[in-house]
Amino acid sequence: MELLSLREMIARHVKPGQMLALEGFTHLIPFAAGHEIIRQGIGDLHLVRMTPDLIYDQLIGMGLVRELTFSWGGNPGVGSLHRLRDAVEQQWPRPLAWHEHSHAGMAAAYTAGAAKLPFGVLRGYIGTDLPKHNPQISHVECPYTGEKLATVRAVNPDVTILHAQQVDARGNVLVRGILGATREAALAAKAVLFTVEEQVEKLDAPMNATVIPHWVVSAAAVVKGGAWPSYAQDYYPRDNAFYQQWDEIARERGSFRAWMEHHVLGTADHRAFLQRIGEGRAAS
Amino acid sequence: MELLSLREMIARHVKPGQMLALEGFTHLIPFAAGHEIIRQGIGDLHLVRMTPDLIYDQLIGMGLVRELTFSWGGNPGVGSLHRLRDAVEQQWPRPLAWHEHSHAGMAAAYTAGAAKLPFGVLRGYIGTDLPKHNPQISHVECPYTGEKLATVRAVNPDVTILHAQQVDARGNVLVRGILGATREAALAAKAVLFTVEEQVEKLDAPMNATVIPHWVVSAAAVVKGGAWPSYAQDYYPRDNAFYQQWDEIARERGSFRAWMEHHVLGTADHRAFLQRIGEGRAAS
Amino acid sequence: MSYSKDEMMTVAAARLLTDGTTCFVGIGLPSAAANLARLTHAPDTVLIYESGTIGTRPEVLPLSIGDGELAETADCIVPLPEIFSYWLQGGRIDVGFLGAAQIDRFGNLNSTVIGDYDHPKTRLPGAGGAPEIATHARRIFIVLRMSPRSFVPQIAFRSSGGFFEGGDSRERAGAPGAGPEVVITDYGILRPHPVTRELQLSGIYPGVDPAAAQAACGWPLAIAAELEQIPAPSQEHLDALRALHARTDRAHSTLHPLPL
Amino acid sequence: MSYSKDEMMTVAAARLLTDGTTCFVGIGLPSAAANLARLTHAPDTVLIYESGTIGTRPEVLPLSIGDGELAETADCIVPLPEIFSYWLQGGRIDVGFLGAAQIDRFGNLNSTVIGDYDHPKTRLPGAGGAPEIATHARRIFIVLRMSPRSFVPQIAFRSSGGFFEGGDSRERAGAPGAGPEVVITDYGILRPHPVTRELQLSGIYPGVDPAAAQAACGWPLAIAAELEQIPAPSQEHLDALRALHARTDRAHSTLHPLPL
Repeated sequence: MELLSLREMIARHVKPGQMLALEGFTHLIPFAAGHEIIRQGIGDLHLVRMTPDLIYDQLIGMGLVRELTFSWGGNPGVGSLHRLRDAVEQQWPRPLAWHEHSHAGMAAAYTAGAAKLPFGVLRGYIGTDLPKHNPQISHVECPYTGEKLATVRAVNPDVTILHAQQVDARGNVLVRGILGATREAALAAKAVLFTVEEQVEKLDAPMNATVIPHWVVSAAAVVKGGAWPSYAQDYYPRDNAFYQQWDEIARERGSFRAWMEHHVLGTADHRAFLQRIGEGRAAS
Repeated sequence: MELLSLREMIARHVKPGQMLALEGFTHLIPFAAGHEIIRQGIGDLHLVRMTPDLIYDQLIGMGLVRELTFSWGGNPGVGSLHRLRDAVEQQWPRPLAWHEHSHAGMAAAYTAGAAKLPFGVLRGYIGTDLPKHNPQISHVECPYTGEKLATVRAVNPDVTILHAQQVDARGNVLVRGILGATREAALAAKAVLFTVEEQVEKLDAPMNATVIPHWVVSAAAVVKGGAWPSYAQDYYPRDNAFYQQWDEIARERGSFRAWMEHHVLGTADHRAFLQRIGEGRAAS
Repeated sequence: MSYSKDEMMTVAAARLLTDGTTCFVGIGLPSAAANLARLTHAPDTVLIYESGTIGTRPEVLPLSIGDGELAETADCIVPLPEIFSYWLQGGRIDVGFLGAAQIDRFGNLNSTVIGDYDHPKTRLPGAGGAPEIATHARRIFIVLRMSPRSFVPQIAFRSSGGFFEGGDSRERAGAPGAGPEVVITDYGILRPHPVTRELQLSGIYPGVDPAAAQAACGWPLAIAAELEQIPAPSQEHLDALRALHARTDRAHSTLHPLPL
Repeated sequence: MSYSKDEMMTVAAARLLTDGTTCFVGIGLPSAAANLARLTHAPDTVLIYESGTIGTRPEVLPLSIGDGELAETADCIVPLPEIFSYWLQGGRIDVGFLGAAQIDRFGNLNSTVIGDYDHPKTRLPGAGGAPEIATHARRIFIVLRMSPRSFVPQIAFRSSGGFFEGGDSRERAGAPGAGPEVVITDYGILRPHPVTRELQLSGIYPGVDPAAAQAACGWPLAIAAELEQIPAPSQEHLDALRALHARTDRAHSTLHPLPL
């Protein structure tokens, strides 16, 4: 593990054309890292996430995404991801290839990836149209019972990027609260990057806490508030109001571009981004 | 979940001929529950455990076991399980059928059982003789890569019995420390029984602690010291000295029977058992 | 006592949950109904959200399926892959509560696309947890407002299976759960015919004309031999639901300080 | 300075571990060697025990693979199935440290039976974690005292694979790891011939006659072209090992109060 600035971590480890997973199920979504990818304009990406959420809406809308593997592509509790829809429906700003799973299928694909098995097994996709459209879904016969079960091809990202609460002096990372498929996405990847709320001498980790040991972490960067508008348990809550505002911001291409230019491309780092959000809120 | 005395819990839920798993990897082995099965003479059992340990040596030596599914049958750090050996080598006190796995295979069998899949997949048993002797091991071909992988048939015990630290007023159970395959064994089973160190109003459980929710627990019994001579993290340490003594006790049929009659059959419950152990120690 | 169509629908859904039920909940109306049941007549309802929170007791409705409130009030939190393997596929869910964009007469759901899959007119969020919830939960409750655009003769895409092509086609496909038991709409309740498995209007809300329900359905909606008159929401349920929504609106419109 | 054969063997094994190595450790000599390395020249050795403890730093050697000491000093604890799937099969282990009852000339191990499997003369504990450690760890170190009964021409049962039938038969079988790199004995060190993969005596301890090693081996043991003269244990290693064993003996013979 090496501790870097976010800019350097992204520049050194994320390359055009890679398969990237920025995971975190509603919780601990690595927004700051996604924004830094946008600032550096790293494109032609194959993005993987169970729930693309706002951060992938932004990456897609900025034209950095070639392919998307996912299982639910909405704005949670609000509605559509308008930039994702525009890419799928109108190929704007570029065509998007997509590979669609159910949550159970995606979870099995990450789990197989973490275990370095070429496929995962589930009793899934029964009576659905998804297997017709996704060749990563197939079937296998149980050698004991003869039952036909669904399989999914393993997902092994080039780089998985996660956000977490703490990193300690040796580089161990603590993740607390809702985990989603973060551990599986981390262990399935060739390289694992973390943004964290803070560096501490010793993790605030009781026995059986979820800790990613330092020797599986490629690099980490301290980015306070790095999951905002998603949240970090015990640090700050989910900004549900922003998720609702995003519906309006992203609905039109023009308002989306203007917002991105002002808030992301127009700021040097995540602190400046948050300050700009704050300015907007103070003005309204 | 209903809270019962250990005697009543075993009498009500454990029946002759069942497939039972008393799990706990070195840690939290439910010795008191095993002794109660011996006191009640519930036999013809198919026992499942990764590491049979002393408690299965005792059940086997008492003639209560018809079949054994396992992956490592020794006295950890000490040597052989003499009663297990006697059953396999000399069919004493009765013949024993056994189904042998590697740890990775047993873990996959429990995991498949918990997921209610008929089989688990692993890149395992390569170049070993185990598949020749265990028909529960087979192979399957990856539908994407063509790789041949090992499979194990799922294990789904009739009853899984575990020991844990705490149960709360609603029946939720806290497990802290080394988990082994306890959660998988619990979720694979048709019924789950717990012995616990104590009942508390509210579990001493930080966020992300390992808690088994009350509605998957069939019954629980408070048995202080119920894992001894195994251990309960934060309550009492493993009695390594007893594990070493067991080698001598179990080596001969006569000394084994005498010890069991005096300590287990000759005591009414686990407290009396521990007192008798204490008397023996005071006398020596 | 007046109440809205959504209130009637939410209370009708909540009333179907008996105490002690283990319930796999999606966001929106299902979450409102399940929490209403827990806060009123069924306090020991076990709520499971796909984010991995088991036994949650939120004070306000979550906006997302992974709000911190769910983690803080849960009996335990498990990794998401485990929710789907050990808990859902593991056969531990009594009731799966689903919504969708479209439903057909056999309770199959579409939440994926309107139009052609590869070149959709409208791309919807997708299936998420629904396909395997629909397969494995012992019983399926569906909550959906009725209109000819949502209750359609033919869904564009089958995101999750109900009774497939009807009759015993679901059982023959090997789905372990019993399939859709009830569809709660804003007109009344639909249940499958015991043999054909086609959804029929089996209960109607106070003051609603069954013909209006039929007009709101995109296929010729049959009416069950015995049409239940569903009672209006009780004051207790209405009060609890309104208080829940008020707390929720307050919480979601609170501007939290930025983590600067 | 005098030292026992076991001390020489343990120190020789420990010295092979370089700092920062991720090491999957079994109980007994492997555990002693890996902990000795960690307490001396390789403080950042990452020890993983199959009980699910990752990054443990025990003060005393565990008697069992799941002693509380391992949990208390670990960076994290994961469920046992995960150790074998995500960590071992996941390709995250540099060195797997194995013992056994018997070894053959290709580094295949038997820890299962002496005699016929179904009617064994001696039933041994069995394979445990070894089969998949032997498959997946990048490098395999084997520690075993040498005698004609343990180094045998033909093992009764192959519990875990080394180089199978020799040559490239291991690679052809699809085992990802490189196989046995070294066998540390109480006479010296054996390494596989680069082509035939037959184990050869490649290093010898001070004052040991290679002919004595050959006599202790159940097959005609070849001697490598260059036979390394392995240095005696350093005082630092000996002191650390003796202190570790003394602490361990004290800890394991302590009678703890019964949990009454």
